[in-house]
Amino acid sequence: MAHTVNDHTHRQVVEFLMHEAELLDDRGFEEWLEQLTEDVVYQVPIRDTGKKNGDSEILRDGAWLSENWKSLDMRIRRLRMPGVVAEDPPSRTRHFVSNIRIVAGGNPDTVEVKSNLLVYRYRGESVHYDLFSGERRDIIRRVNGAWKLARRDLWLDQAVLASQDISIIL
Amino acid sequence: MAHTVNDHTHRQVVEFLMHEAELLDDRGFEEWLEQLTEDVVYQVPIRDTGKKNGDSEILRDGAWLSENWKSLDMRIRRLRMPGVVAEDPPSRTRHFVSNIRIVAGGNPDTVEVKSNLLVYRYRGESVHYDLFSGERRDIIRRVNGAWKLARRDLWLDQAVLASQDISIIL
Amino acid sequence: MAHTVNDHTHRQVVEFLMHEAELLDDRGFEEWLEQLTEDVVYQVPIRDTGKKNGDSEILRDGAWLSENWKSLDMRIRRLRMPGVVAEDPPSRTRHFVSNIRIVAGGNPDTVEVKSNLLVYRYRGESVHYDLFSGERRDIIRRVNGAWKLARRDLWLDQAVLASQDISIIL
Amino acid sequence: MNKAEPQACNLEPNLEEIAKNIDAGLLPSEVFSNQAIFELELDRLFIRTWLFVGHESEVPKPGDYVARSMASESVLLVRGHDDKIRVLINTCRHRGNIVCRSGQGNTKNFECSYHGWCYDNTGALIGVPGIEAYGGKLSPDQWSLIQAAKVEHYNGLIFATFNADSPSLEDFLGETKWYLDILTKRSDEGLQTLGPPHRWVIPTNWKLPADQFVGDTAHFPFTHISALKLGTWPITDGPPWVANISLENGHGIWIRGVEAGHPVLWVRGYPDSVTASLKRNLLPGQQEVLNRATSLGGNILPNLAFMDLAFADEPGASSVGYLSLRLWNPISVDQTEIWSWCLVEKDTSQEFKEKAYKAYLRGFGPSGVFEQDDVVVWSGASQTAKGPVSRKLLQNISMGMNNSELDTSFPGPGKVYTNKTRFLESNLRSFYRNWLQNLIGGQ
Amino acid sequence: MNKAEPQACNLEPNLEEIAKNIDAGLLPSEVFSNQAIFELELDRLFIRTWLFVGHESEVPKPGDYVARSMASESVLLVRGHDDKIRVLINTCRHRGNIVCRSGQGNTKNFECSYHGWCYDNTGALIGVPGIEAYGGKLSPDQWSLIQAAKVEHYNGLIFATFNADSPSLEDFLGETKWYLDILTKRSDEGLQTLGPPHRWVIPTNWKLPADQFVGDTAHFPFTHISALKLGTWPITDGPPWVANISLENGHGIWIRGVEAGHPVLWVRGYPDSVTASLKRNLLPGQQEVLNRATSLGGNILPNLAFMDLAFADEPGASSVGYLSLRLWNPISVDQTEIWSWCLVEKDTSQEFKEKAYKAYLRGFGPSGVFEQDDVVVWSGASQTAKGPVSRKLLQNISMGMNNSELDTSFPGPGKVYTNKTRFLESNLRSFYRNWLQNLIGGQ
Amino acid sequence: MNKAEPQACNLEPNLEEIAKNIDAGLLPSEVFSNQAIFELELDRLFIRTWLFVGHESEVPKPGDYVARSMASESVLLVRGHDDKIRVLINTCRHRGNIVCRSGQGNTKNFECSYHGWCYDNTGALIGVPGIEAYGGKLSPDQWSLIQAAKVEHYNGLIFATFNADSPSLEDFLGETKWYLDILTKRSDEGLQTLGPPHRWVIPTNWKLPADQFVGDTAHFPFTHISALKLGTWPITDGPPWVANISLENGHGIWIRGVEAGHPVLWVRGYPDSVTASLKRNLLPGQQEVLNRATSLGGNILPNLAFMDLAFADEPGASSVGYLSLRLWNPISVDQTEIWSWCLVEKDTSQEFKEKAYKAYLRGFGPSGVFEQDDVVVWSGASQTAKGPVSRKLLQNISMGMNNSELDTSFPGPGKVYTNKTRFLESNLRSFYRNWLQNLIGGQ
Ligand code: FES
Ligand code: FES
Ligand code: FES
Ligand SMILES: [Fe+3]
Ligand SMILES: [Fe+3]
Ligand SMILES: [Fe+3]
Repeated sequence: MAHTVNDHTHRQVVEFLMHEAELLDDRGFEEWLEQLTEDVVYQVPIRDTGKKNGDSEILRDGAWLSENWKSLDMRIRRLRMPGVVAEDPPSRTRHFVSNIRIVAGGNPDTVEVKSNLLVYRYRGESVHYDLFSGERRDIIRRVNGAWKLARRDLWLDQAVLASQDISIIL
Repeated sequence: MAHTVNDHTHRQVVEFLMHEAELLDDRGFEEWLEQLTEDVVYQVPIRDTGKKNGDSEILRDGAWLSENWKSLDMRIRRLRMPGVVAEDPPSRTRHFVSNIRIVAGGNPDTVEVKSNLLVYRYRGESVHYDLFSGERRDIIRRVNGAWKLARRDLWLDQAVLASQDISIIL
Repeated sequence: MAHTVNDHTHRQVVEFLMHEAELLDDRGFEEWLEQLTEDVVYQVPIRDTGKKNGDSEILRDGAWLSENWKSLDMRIRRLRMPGVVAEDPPSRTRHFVSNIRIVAGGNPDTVEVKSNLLVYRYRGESVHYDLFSGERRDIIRRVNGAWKLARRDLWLDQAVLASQDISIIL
Repeated sequence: MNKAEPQACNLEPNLEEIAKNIDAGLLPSEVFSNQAIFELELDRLFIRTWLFVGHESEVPKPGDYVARSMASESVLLVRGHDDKIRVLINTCRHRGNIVCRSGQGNTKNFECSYHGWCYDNTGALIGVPGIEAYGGKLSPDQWSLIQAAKVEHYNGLIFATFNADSPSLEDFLGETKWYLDILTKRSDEGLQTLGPPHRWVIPTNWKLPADQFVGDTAHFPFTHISALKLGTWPITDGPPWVANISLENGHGIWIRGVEAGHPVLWVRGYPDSVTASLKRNLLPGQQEVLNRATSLGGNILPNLAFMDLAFADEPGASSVGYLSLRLWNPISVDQTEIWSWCLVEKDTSQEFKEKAYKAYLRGFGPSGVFEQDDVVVWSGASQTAKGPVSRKLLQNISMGMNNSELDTSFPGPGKVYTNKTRFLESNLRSFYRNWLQNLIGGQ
Repeated sequence: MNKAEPQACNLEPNLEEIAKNIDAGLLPSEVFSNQAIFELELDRLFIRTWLFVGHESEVPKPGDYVARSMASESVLLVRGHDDKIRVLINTCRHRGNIVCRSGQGNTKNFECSYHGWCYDNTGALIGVPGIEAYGGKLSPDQWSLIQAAKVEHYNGLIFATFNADSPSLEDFLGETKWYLDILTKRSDEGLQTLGPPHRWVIPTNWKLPADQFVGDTAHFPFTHISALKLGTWPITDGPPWVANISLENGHGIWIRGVEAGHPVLWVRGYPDSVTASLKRNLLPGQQEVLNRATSLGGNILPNLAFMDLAFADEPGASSVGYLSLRLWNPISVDQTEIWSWCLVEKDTSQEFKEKAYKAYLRGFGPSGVFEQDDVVVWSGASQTAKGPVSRKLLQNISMGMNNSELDTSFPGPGKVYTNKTRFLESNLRSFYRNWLQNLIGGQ
Repeated sequence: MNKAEPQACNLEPNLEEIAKNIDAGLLPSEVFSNQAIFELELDRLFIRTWLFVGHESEVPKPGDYVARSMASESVLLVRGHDDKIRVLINTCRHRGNIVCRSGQGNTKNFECSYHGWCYDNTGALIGVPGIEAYGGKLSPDQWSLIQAAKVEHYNGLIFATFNADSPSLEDFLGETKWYLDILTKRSDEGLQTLGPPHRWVIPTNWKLPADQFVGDTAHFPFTHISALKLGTWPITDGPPWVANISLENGHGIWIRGVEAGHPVLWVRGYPDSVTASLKRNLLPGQQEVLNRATSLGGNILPNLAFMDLAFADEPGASSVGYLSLRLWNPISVDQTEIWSWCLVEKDTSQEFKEKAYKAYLRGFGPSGVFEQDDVVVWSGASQTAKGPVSRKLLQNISMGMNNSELDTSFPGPGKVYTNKTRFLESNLRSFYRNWLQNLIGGQ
């Protein structure tokens, strides 16, 4: 329970996460991309239902998403194209980020931070919505004075996806 | 990402939002009303499903709620009356406020703050519950040393309301 | 709205709650148990649907859970046993803790803290999930320099449980 | 989520027996929960009769469209490039994809996202990628979007029907036109909608809200006891007077107001231009109605309800007159989507409009203090109708059956029921009789 | 949310064939998933027979009421101003609104929120606003709340039925009364409920929990293997003895305990007053049962299950005796709402009561370590019964059919099946035979 | 949550009329929304024919198992201790509990958590606690887990059927084998799955994705217009060529590629070992297909779809060849669970495999930029098919019916339809004709 980072850094990290989530919900995708390092790794692993008690999942070599800067850029460019069937009209998303835990600060310019993520996604004109729940394990790095997301592992809590797709950025 | 308000004000604003949400969930409506400025503006706009990519909504001249102090007071007085069919027995609500972002502090006595809101509402004796998701864009003003809510715009994420009514205060 | 605890304690309390929730979601149950005082009281009261307006619940002499250290230890030992039908494969939980309000700090070693809790629980291989919503009213005590949970009252918002059981720790 | 509620029942309905009961002022509860009756309603009533789809002011310019639902068939209300208003079924003729997923907009063409078939804003199929692949056997004019068989409007209220053999809209409305004139012809400039319609889904069979709007004035002081105390309902002089006016084809109008001779038009706070134009545009009898009704509502069987009233936006403030329209979209036997509009005369001031919109929102929108209470009673009745015992019970709709007079001095058409107690259900009986006639006649 | 699960099947059930299978110790899986069977159960079993609704101690004073559900018909269990207990259907006779939305309370009257009809706490219609509007044709006594045809109690356990032609409650319970006496007459002061009932909804057909409670002692060491290791189950001496006691009308009792001569009453930790009163109030044979049963459970067809047992609140702590009641409320073919109560003798100490309530909560409440495991197996079996192949399979309920003795030396009534293996399903066969008789007989 | 959508319709389907329409290139929308048709599909098609269940490489070692679903019947694909692969229904023969709740693993035995019946990994019942209680009348060999009647594999693709009278898998696949060889025999070492299958549930009738995979090449440039612009689709020379190859038993293959003589094998980026082995293992005609197809897909009626293609993991990166398999698991008339696998040749490099997996994920996994768009059109068409008017419409599947040639010079079996426009629906007609034959023939 020791303070691993000072209050100033702590607040900066929290504000970084809030800002980044806001950009996604406001559809400021290009600016969101600027919050990532060029060598960013973005993974959403599959968690399978194992038998052994104590093992709530077996992470095999699969993923829901396995992205880098180029592939995220590709997805975002697509979101701006006319005729992007999956997102026209676009989803409305709300990223609820809570339980922020800054877990390491060995290098003053690199911070490991975990958070819980609940995403509400609404689309079209029904009364249906999707919820995505999981834990984010991020690495945030200071690049030229600005914090950037260098790595994100999102552990979704579902084994079978309760959504018709992942056409949004989680 | 600059600190737009100092830590002290930051904490005060957060505590204001927490307190205000607690009053709603504890049904302390009259005390909640005291947290508002007399000229409070409280809006819940309608977001419609537009065709154009990049436009996740077209905000036309409609609203789910468009309130001022008097109309909120009217609603609250009603909630206390016997025979208020919609809220007898009363809903239980839980306001989950997260992603607090203090966006401006030009005037030291006025703060703009955004937050994400998830409201869980349970009523009666079924297993059904409602979820409301959206973003709050608040203006908080210091009046005689106490912070008060001067304006709230709640951007709900739904186009068709997934609830039989809005009989609670969101 | 006075600051009832200093920033340092405030942050410690928040981090305590985050850490404790993380232990539950990571299935670090034994370590979680170490976060409790030996005389811990853990209650989840039943809220019933009363007629009187203004009374959103009548808390009678019932509970969903009424636990002490020994009974929690018993539950946790069971979760580790082979053949624990209810949790094999285990649930995946996500504790979303928000709206943290530190309500009293008379005794510097005892803090009362309220928070809102949303628990997402996923199990097996369906697309179904459970949500539990409620308010926690905790008492946290400093024991030999470390904060421990001395009492928790979780006010669930449901009258009829919208889940087939409570086999997890909320 | 699971619902700890009983399910809909599936008994084979005995329509003749229901008819006899209605004649006796009794209504079997199962009409609100029987799945077979719900399916009959879709097949024999909704897709054969006129359904309300929107207001002219929602599609003012060529190319304007709004997405609507006709008995849960998704349709587009479009003003074509020829300035003609059509209702197009939002289903691609090729493989059935949804043609347009936007709630509203302005467009020349609708292009299907599956294989690119392209329809213009009159529904005509104007582009088929790879049309040569059909070897000349595909006539685009046979594969245009399906249109409602007829689309007609009455003073701006647009209705459509899938039934080419239906009577004209004017014949369908019949006597009701006289009353609709009162609501729609007050101004030379006509009405305009304020904002987009509100949409929400409530757990009730569609007939419970419909029968309340057709004539249930009796619930007002009970369901709305708290809302009535808030000081937004205008206070008028004059002896109270309430009527149920049963009209042709199951339609009905109710009036809450005063006896003749105590004019209440002032509560509507109209600007001079409207006060002047309504004198020109309305018959003396119609003006009398406006002068007697603080509120006037009704239901046009099946899916359009309306309420025209004077209401204040805040306690103690002055009241303004507005028209609220309601569309009942049956989703399932126990789910109904509501679409709700607020309309005012175009030539009122911006301030009047804002006041009217707030009065509507706070009173009868989905967050309105009156509306909230109604949903609870509708959903309550819809839920009990599923109970294994309750679904076999007969409800009582005989109020006023043996104690009401026909007010023959009333200037408007229809059977004008009134009585001293002001408790009436005359219109409900007429509504259900006609509703059943549709179900039986459609056999 | 979508469920990645198959749907209920709709095959027309062949009841005669099911009967033959049951006689052969076989049970078609589709009894747990066939929609037509579920509807027959409601019509021919649930609304014709006695259903448990609550315990006398829940409505101690005139005007007290609790909301209950009889086969998903919402009812009110009320003690009227005349001190008589009634069961009123919670459906307004006027237009079907829910009369009372509160879970419990004390009231003189129930006033409907739709049009103000007012019923007193005996269900009598005592107020109809605007009754003059009926012209004298509305007789309030014909429009009172519908009551259950009969409400009777046995030692405080209240049952009701919608069937006026049903046998008396005493006849319905028959042989089971002898065993219920053991649970309900131990104290001169009777039982009291601790807290309100727990309510939760589980994804299972109602018969799976019911058939487990009627006699499935065999699952105990497997489903509950982990819970049994926790040290809360009392340890007794004496050779283990297990029985299935099949009783009239499909009811059944099981006992897990010891052979005669090794008294285990002490595990219940009763105060002296109870130890003394049970000697006075129970027959010697009934006392013998208490002295042999560490736990005793059963099911009264269809909706009441019970378990009377000694259990510790913490590992290693001393055990206390309590009675747990379960009500199965069928919501749909694959959803059941459970209502669960904990009862103890009134004249136990506060400490005993608290200990008993915690023992109940931690063992058999919705968070109980035994209960949790049962829900998993019930929902598992309910889910496989929907599979397109599995729903045509026959389950095996022949355990003990060809190897069990009737224990004729046992002091209680009924067919007392026991065997050396202590594996028995005798009561399940009797339960299903009787269940089917209701479905066939009701034709 | 409520869904503001119409419900499935229940009209009695007229199969003969549907047959006539299909022959005329017309398809009634109700085949996607009619509940009775869905139930026929389960009974007459899915549980009588061969269903895909997985790939050999998923259960490499004795005791390995994965949980699967055959038409929403939960099954286990197990390699027994005898190294034989079986498909066991995951339903305990005793009382129907789910035997194994794990998604995959390795085990000697499956022990039921209800009463401890124990089955070995061949499904044999090897332990019944208290078996003496059956008095010798329970033969364990009659109460083993139910197995699929037949389990066969074709080059590692494992299929199973519940129908003992079905033709052999080889006969069922028929002409399709020639094409499957191309996908499965390129390497001497065979294919391997990368990661576990993706599973997600989409709101569509299962036939909409199936018919797209069987031959709907026409949607590509429209539905996927944005994804095609991203620079991940390989660019090749040569005149474009598209074919629909209709095969026995309703199966079908489509090819998007180039005319003969412009080899495109290089786009798959195979290592030398694969390039060499495919020359040895494939017939010249099969090699020609690989050299002409940048992508090749198909559907094996009913539940297996596949797509074999070259795709880049990033814009502008080099492309790699992989095989994607899709299993359609019908949950309800309007819900389908998708299972999706990515496979590559075992003897490709780790880097190749990672590239292939990313290419799959970003293109055709549940988050893939192509996949996302398809779900929207499938769910759109499934939703309109419920509309009270739309469900009575005829869709048009006549594309190419009157303008396509049989390419008799093509080296592979089946009817190879092609035309200059490259717009074809030949396979859809063959798919639906065969689908209907199953429904009719099964009567
Ligand atoms: S479905 Fe619209 S173009 Fe094919
Ligand atoms: S429904 Fe109860 S008074 Fe009318
Ligand atoms: S259900 Fe499997 S052992 Fe009884
Ligand atoms: Fe009303
Ligand atoms: Fe059990
Ligand atoms: Fe596609």
